[in-house]
Amino acid sequence: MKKIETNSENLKDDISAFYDYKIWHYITVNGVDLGDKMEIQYLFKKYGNKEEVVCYFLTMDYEKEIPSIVSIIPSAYLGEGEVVDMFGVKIKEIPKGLLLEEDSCQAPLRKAQ
Amino acid sequence: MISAITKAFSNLLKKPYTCNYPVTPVIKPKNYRGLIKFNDEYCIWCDKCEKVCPPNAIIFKQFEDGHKVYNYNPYLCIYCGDCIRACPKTGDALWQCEEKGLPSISKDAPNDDWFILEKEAKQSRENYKAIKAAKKKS
Amino acid sequence: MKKTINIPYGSQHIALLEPVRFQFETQNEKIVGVKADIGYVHRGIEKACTSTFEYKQIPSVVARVCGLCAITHSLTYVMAVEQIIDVNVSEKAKYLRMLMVELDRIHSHMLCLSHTAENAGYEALFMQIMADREIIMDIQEAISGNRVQFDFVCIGGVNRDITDEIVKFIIKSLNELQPKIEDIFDMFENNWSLSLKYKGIGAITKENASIYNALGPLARAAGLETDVRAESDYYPYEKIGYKMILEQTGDIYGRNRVRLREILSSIDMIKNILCDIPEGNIIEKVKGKPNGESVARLEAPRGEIFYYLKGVKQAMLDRVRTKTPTFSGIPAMVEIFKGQEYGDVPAILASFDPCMSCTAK
Amino acid sequence: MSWFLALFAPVFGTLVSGIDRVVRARMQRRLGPPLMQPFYDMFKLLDKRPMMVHKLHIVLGVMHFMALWASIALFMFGGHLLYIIFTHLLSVIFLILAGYSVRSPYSHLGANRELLALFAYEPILILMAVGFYLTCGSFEVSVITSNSPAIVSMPLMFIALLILLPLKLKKSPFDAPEAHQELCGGVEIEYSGFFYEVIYVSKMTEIIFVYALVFLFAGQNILLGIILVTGSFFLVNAVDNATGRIRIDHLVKKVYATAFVLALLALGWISYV
Repeated sequence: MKKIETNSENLKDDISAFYDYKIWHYITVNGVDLGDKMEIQYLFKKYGNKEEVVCYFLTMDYEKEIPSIVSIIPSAYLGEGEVVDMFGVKIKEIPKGLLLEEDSCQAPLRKAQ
Repeated sequence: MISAITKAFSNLLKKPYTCNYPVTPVIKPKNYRGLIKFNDEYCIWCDKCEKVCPPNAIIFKQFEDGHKVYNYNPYLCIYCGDCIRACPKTGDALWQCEEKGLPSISKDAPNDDWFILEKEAKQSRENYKAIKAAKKKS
Repeated sequence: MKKTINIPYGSQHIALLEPVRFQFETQNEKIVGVKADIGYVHRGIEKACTSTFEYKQIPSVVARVCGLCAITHSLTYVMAVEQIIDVNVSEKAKYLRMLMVELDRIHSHMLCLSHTAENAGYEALFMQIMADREIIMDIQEAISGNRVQFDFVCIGGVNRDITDEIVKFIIKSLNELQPKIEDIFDMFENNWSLSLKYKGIGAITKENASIYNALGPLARAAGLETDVRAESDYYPYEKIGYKMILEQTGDIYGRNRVRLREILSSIDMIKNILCDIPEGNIIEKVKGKPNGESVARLEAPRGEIFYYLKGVKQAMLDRVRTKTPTFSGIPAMVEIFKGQEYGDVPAILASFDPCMSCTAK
Repeated sequence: MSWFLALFAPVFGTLVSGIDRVVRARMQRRLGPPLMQPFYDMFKLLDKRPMMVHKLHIVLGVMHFMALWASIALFMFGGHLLYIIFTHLLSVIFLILAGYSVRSPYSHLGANRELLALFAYEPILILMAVGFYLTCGSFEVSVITSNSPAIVSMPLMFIALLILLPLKLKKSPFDAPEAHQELCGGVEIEYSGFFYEVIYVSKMTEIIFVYALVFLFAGQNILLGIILVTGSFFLVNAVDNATGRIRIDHLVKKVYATAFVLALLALGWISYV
């Protein structure tokens, strides 16, 4: 896995400069709880060759809000929605409630709870 | 479409694929993964099977004099066979038979007692440890 | 003004065996808007994997995410773990794993085909394919000892060896299956009512397939060359005669053709695997605790399956991320539904082969 | 005899439906349900609690069954064929109104489709009645059944009726009005308990109506009639097991392109000969 660091300000620019839907296959958005911070990963793979998976990642505080990449990758709303539900992070324009309901346990995968 | 129609007619004369299941038994292949069987004569009480079991279907309860009792819950068991592979005395002490586990209905509540037993077993281990520690001290 | 009727499709519906809800806005039975709602059966398996079970027990846990792709889930997990703790699996175990994955692909594709037929109102074909599918189920039962939950792979190899008797049985059964598949192929190709139902219905272009990240047979039917089997060299797929199967039409008919041709090619691959299974151990000893990150991908019957693991030198893993094929396929599905007739919806939906127990794991 | 047939038509329909299910299962190489399964279903439905939307819905459902039964009774007593066809039309219209009277989208779509199917088959039934008038000189069923077999003079009309059979019996390829995978049964979806049983029985009574029309082609020759009925019964089941469901717009087009044209040709032939 090739990891490339980015941050919440540059995220959209980096992804839009990098992502071309004809070459790259977007895998998913993944969240990892680092204990006091969150790591959000955006995973890609090139079509039709055997190179390794490319991962753009950023670290963020729990309370901060990061931009959404739906405008660049239209199918990313599912992956982002899952991260929002499971970790309780905030992503712009991505509402809660894709997988969990209002009355279910909030942010189940976060470590602090 | 014509061939399918002729097939439908010819199927009328053929034997059905399905069988009247509970009345006519189905044939199981060799080495079918069934229930777990235990023989306490050969067991060395290493607890390895208990540790590897994913659904905690094997529990050893310990008594104050140190001897253990094997408990097995067929309704919780997923027949994965991890316990058999972990067992140092496979075949003698613990083995998997080809017998199919029976289904249970929720009215029987097969697992309710089991969860109580699970707690008791945990408690019994701690009690035994405490007794052992007390003996060492004295 | 045309009247708009909102038709809920699911989460409890006769043609939809999965807990997902599609809300169709229709005008004269033509669909003008679609909303998808997933997450009816979220079971928190990712949470359970990081809080209840140790990493050696997880292959049995993730296998229960889904019954149809049981082997692919545990296998992908196992591949990811083996990368972290540096276990080299023997060639023989790799061959046996490939064998099981291909068998799994055959039976899953057959199930999907039968559902496509049933949801197009062709009950007899459904029964026929289901009856033929029993051959594969019997093979799987003979190899692993169970019909659905194989628990065949474990960290470091596979659990059961294959005997000459079973090899003979598999080859005999596959020879029996091949003409039956060709027969079904003929039905899908030439039946008058099915061609009305399938040809040109539910089509997606190659462009849209790659914009919306379609996967597996859905993408390959539109001509998008994506197949994990060709994109990784973990398994020697070239050696056993793997060919990527592509169709250009992108409609239900194309998807059915992709599935049928993949079944035929899988049968050939299985025969090749059985011919040259190398000698060796089936299982390696595993020591140590996972430390670090790893990802693993595998081509499940429905498309790419993806696992991300993170371990911190403990018996319990820090993070297990499962990405299932249907989960990433939903945007493409929603796109396809727009502009279709409501009468075609069940067949289109079945041809996606959706697996919601995977999606809401 | 007529009394007996008319009174027990629903029971015969249920029995035929049981045979139908066994035959269909055997054609798919399944064991299938026992012969008496529709009766068991009926007893089970009696136990269920009816949860009905409103009274009009109930009334329309019961009226559907009564009108259908009346049309069969008319048939058994040798009544006027046009009256029979229009009483049957009335019963279908009751069902369609019942479908529109509730707010379920499935029920509405089912009623829409039922109406379209009605447009497809009703003209052909009337053309068939005209055909009988031209060959036998009367619309009375009693006259038609005492004449020589009508199938000899209008075989094309019989083929047209054969094409209609799957449509009336809700079998593929023409089962779009019911389409349980799309509409969960269409118009009948909001019925429950005893009132669903009424709809269920009327569905099976319809089988008797349809095969009675087939029987009509044999005229006075009862043996030929039995052969025609069993032959068409097996043929319809075989076609059901060899085709998928086609869409409602295709259905209307195909029925007009085949059955309607055949019926017109048959009429032309009769008047020419």
